[in-house]
Amino acid sequence: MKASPFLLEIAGISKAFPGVLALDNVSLNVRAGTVHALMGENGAGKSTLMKCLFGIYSPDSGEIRMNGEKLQLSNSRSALLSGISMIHQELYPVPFRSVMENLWLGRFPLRGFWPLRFVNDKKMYEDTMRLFEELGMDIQPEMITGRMSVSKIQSLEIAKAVSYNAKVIVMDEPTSSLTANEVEHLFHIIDSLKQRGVAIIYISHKMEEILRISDEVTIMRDGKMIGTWEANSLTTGRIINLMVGRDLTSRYPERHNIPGDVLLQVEQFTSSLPKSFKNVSFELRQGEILGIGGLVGAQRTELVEALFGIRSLSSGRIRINGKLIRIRRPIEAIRYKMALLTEERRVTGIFPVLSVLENTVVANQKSYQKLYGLLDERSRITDTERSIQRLSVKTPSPKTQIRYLSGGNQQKVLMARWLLTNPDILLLDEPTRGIDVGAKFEIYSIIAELAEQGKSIIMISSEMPELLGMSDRIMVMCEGRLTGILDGRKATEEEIMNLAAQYSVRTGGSA
Amino acid sequence: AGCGKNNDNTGGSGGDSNIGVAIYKFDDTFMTGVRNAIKDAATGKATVDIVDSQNSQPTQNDKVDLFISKKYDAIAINPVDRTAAGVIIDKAKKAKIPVVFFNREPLAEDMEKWDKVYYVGAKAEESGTMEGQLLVDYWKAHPEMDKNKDGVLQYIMLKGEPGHQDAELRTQYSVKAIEDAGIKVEKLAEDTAMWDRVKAQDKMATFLSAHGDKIEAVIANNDDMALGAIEALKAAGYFKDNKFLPVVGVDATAPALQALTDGTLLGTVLNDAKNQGAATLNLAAALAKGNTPNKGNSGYDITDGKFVWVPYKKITKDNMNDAK
Amino acid sequence: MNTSLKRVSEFLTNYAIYVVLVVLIIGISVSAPSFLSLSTLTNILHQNATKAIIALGAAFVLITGGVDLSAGRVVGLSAVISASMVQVSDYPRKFFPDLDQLPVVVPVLLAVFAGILVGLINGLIISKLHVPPFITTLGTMVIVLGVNSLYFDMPPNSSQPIGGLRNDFTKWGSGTIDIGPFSLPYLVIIAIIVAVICWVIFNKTRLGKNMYAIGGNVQAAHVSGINVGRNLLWIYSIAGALYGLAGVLEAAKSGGASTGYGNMYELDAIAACVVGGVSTTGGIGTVPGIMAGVMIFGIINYGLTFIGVGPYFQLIIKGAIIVVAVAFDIRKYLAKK
Amino acid sequence: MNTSLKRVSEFLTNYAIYVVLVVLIIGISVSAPSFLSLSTLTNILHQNATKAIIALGAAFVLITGGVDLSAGRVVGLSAVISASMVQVSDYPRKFFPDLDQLPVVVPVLLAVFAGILVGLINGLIISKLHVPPFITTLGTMVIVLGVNSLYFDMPPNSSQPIGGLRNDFTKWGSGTIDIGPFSLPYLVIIAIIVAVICWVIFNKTRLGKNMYAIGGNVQAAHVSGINVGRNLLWIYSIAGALYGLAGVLEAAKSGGASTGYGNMYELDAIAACVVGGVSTTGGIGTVPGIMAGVMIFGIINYGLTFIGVGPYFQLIIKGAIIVVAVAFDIRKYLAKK
Ligand SMILES: Nc1ncnc2c1ncn2[C@@H]1O[C@H](COP(=O)(O)OP(=O)(O)OP(=O)(O)O)[C@@H](O)[C@H]1O
Ligand SMILES: Nc1ncnc2c1ncn2[C@@H]1O[C@H](COP(=O)(O)OP(=O)(O)OP(=O)(O)O)[C@@H](O)[C@H]1O
Ligand SMILES: OC[C@H]1O[C@@H](O)[C@H](O)[C@@H](O)[C@H]1O
Ligand SMILES: [Mg+2]
Ligand SMILES: [Mg+2]
Repeated sequence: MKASPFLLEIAGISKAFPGVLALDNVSLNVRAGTVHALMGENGAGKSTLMKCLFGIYSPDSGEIRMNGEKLQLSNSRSALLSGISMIHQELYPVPFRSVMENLWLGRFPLRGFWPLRFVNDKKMYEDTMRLFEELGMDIQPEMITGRMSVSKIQSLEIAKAVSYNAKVIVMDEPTSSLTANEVEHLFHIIDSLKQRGVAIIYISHKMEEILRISDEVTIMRDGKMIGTWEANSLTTGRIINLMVGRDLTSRYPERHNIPGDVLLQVEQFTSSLPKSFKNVSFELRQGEILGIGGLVGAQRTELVEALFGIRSLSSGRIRINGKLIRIRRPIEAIRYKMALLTEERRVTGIFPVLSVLENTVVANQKSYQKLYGLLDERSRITDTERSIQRLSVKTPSPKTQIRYLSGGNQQKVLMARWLLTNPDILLLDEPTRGIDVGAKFEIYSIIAELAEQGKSIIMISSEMPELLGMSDRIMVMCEGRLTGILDGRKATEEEIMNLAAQYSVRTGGSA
Repeated sequence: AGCGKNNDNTGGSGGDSNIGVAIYKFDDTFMTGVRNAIKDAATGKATVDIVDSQNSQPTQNDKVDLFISKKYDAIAINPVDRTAAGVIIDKAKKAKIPVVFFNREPLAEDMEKWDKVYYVGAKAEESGTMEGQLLVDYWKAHPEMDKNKDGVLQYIMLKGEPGHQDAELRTQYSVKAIEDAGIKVEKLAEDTAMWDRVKAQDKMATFLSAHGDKIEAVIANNDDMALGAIEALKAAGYFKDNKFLPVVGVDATAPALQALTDGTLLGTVLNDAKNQGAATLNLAAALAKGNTPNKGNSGYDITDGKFVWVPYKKITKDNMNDAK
Repeated sequence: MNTSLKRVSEFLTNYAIYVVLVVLIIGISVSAPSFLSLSTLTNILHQNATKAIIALGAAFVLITGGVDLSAGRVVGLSAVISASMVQVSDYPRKFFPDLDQLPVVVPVLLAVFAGILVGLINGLIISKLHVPPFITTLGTMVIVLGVNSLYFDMPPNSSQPIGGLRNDFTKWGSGTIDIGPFSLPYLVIIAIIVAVICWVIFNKTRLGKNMYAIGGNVQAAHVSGINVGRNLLWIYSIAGALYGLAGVLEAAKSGGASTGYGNMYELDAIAACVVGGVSTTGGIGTVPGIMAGVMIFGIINYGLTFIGVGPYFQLIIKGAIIVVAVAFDIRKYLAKK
Repeated sequence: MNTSLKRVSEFLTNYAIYVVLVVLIIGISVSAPSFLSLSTLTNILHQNATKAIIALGAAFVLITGGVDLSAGRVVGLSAVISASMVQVSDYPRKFFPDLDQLPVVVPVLLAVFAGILVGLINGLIISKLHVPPFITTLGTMVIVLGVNSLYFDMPPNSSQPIGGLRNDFTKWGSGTIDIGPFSLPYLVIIAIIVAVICWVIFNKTRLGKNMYAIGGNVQAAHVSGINVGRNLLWIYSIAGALYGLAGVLEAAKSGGASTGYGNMYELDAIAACVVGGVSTTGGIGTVPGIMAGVMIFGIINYGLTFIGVGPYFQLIIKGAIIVVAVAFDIRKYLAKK
């Protein structure tokens, strides 16, 4: 056994799924105490590689070595025991159980002797408190996990991955649901992990993050490894070029939309839930892109979901073109030519076992009804194929179940679904979550194009540059209240942050 | 709650005594007849509370507990498992409530447990025996029934629910009766059709396809299955152009009687619901009043101090009116 | 060479359920060569026509992620209703002694309508009161039995099995169209028509697509503008109609009816669906798969009886085949890991 | 004022199932005041002790997101096994004519062991062959009936109901401990002990928490390093053990056994669980809830018979109560959004 400078060596891994070669002889070497970024377009094979490392998939060939020793990773348990932990791209909490049970799942502290060996709830609670304190997180250990916001759940997953005291921590898009503060907080955690000699494999589509925290960057394309570079030898442009295989001159498209008359008026929206949004009024113009910024808990999601008829209001009015309307269910919203790309892809977005085709056309079914009300299969297929092309969705075929697509590609399918309905008002809740830079640009272009055609867009985003880069106006919320509306072309990150934190005394942490 | 207006299970009135009756299963065709007979007989004598044991002995025991807690004057039980009568007798004895069992005979040693235990009914074996005899009679009168002339009666047996005592006893004793008459038998096939007409029809179609003309008789544990078999036979061309196959059943249900008229069913066995019901009620009513049942107060002969035998009857086209 | 071997193994896993079917047929035929005959085919088809219709009804519900326990009892209800109105006029113990000869279509429609009504109630309870399908249909299953028993117990019938059905009714259950040596039962033709209609609904209509979507992710369906409640109403009603139709046909086939008809058919139907690849968690299932599931059970039942396996061993073998068939079939999904 | 009203309504929705229970008792008592008595209490408890044990077994499986259709047939199997070995020595038709008086514990353990064995097989098929629980347990349900029937049919018994059980056996089913005017059946004590043990397993042990995790999100369980297969083996085996125990107690209670014992109990058990708040999709359920579910069915069954409702109307009322109870109960989840 020769000494190796690397803590972890992934050597020559290949993995095929029906219709795709997801990994083609991929190798990756990671040093202790460093952050190794793994980059690539949606569907490049990043998550698949990490799932092989974590024992979720068994690779067709290749091997994995830790400290020079070959690992037998037949399941996640063996990976965890070998000193590998992972934050999964698709979050995996047990919804109906408490935070602490989720945290210590698979390794509950026990007391007593067999057969009278019980879970030590007290110790579990204390350990949880200690861990959260250490990581500066504000989560109640006994809270039911499924009732928390996505960002809290993501924080929980981070805490969980850290708590294994692993030698290697895989982070597959850990910041996809975090707001700026929380991201900063995660970076602190990563720093201290590095100091402890932990190796971190970091996957993200957020360029800024990569250059800030990583020591080395490995880039993948189409299941193949392109190469590994020192992070400080790279620039955003270079990374994008390596990932996409061509230059991307600008991150945001030129916008030529001219906001016109007021199309939608929201007056005094107040949720029926006590801690949710209150007295929110705003208007949306034809051909306008209205960004919504704010910290987590700002109730932006709830606001647009209420607008779309998913959540109930205690008071408030909606006008379209000045006419008072009521929306109690999504179907009514859709009738007013609205569309909502929801925040939680897995919960309210995809139909996991249905094909990409069905997932794409589901909201547009009516328009395919032909003779005797029967659906026109031809145009369903052409529409799907066109969407796949337009958004460059990577899928073996339109018949593939969507759950087998990479996260980013699922998101593209959802975007395609709503574009097919040809909406006048498009509500987008974190539309580019998990989407690669190249595709982001395409989505921004589509948004800009729609606005130019006179469609109106509301876009919730936790990515400040995206808000600033795309919005005509930016509406900022804090703890359920509207704190200000800024001009998108003039606003600065500071201004947004100030409005977003207007009512919150807390700073930092994942509050 | 309390939709108790529609007490279609209580009957009788005017009587000052209360009798609890537990039927093994309400949707049993024959027991429905007994149930109605009990209700009719109760008029003016007693108030009866008839409950369904849902074909489950534990459920029946629960119902008996209920009767006891309601302090009924007598109970009449149609056991699900005849061997489980012992436990019921123990309960009744402890509560000093006389019991009349009916339709399914408890074991002899259980009957000995207490002097206030009676039985009304038929010997279950008898229904099987008579079924067999119907075929024996036909065999003797119609030599052409032995189609292959081998002197052996090739038959198909359609059984009720496996483990069900009627099914087991009828299966066993029908064949035994044929053999006892000196006729050799050969079982071509035996399968359960769960008392069910549709299932029997399907099974019979299968047997016909497997054994075809070899079949010389069909013995069914009940009429529903016999009628199902007849449907399958009809589809295979039987019962017209002089193509006949003897099929026998048990119960003498209305459609079975019709089939006798039509000449498709050879015979069935009548379990005398009217008299079983009336005798049961009369015995229970006498006991409820604290009397010892006898011919005078019950209208039926009491054998060995605790049995009233209501015999089965063979029914063919000729004596059909006995069953109406 | 190697790849063609792989192809074969891939084929075997992908079509496992059909492979099982073929193996089953071969196995039975070896032990009883006369099994391979036209009459076997006709019999199996005839015996499973109603089962197929019920399984299709059950599949509608299963694909939405629900379950319908009321199926069997609805079959019983519609069997009794239809039979009670199509007795020959001189039958000694008529259900409705004074009822004149109705045109067959009237009782049939009434019976099917009863099925639709139960389905509608199921759908209403599930979509408006949000009671889970299991409990809703458990409730209606019991209620339907109660109602049917009350009806059946009405004098003069007083719970006697209903017999003496008219020929113009029973012919739908036992009649055949003779094509050369082969006689195709009406029942089978009806079942095929129903299956084709279901195939069209599943694959070519909005209702069908919505059904898959609801079963695939009900929240996403709601957000995508599907009126989940209304679709469920339709789906449970269609299922009810199919059970109702099956009940009528069972009565016609057997020439009689009683409340016990259809008892436990829901379990058979669900089992056939699941063996045929319908997922009990919803969103997955095809008409050909369901038909294969029905046929597997049909062949097992017929074949084991045919070769004269005793009823107890039949149970054991049947149980084992079901498990083995699905264990093989499931491998096509596992292979993806 | 307003808030206290809101509190009340909140309380009513949160504890709807218990409220239904109380309303039911009040309703029945009004129409038959003698219902409110010690003997009613004892009877209901006695009648539902075995059902509670079976429901707890079913709950283990349901909470993992599975379903166990074999429950009822396992009850029948263990009832027959135990009864066949505890007959009085002078019984005329002994199952084992030459068997000496075994200590009661031997047949009991054998019968429970048979239950465990079936559970183990279920667990193995589900976790190793990945056959869905519905199909697996449908298969074993049928197989167990077959095996039991073969056993039951062995000469000299030849499918006769088994009777003549020894007193030291039956006393466990019908004996009581008398505390003043109140006699507490052994059965109830056993059921309470079982419920307490289950409560401890559900809430205090690793197995219990894993069970919730597997049902709540099986992927989460996998990636957290839980050996899902091994846990399922344990869970199905425990469930089997409980059905086995219940079967023994049913035999002891009724003083006999036959293969029909336990038929369809799985449906009752699942229904009681679901009415008691166990989710059929897994991850949710509590022991007190399950007990409440069992009691609701127990009270309905007993109460309706007590006030003399005819069996057909009983079915209708029972079905309606189940649906209504759950419709109320479900509101606490709906309120969340
Ligand atoms: N279980 C599976 N079955 C079939 N195909 C799969 C499966 N898992 C992944 N794939 C395919 O493998 C390819 C790589 O997917 P992967 O999830 O690794 O991409 P990714 O690089 O993580 O993308 P993203 O940035 O969008 O998360 C995709 O084409 C995907 O469709
Ligand atoms: N009481 C609750 N019960 C269940 N879920 C809740 C509750 N409160 C909040 N959530 C969940 O939390 C999520 C985020 O909530 P919130 O509206 O507070 O944040 P947001 O500002 O919209 O977040 P983001 O920036 O991620 O879009 C919602 O999607 C919702 O599902
Ligand atoms: O258990 C049901 C069976 O009970 C028998 O006694 C009867 O003869 C059969 O027809 C059938 O009803
Ligand atoms: Mg990924
Ligand atoms: Mg002969």
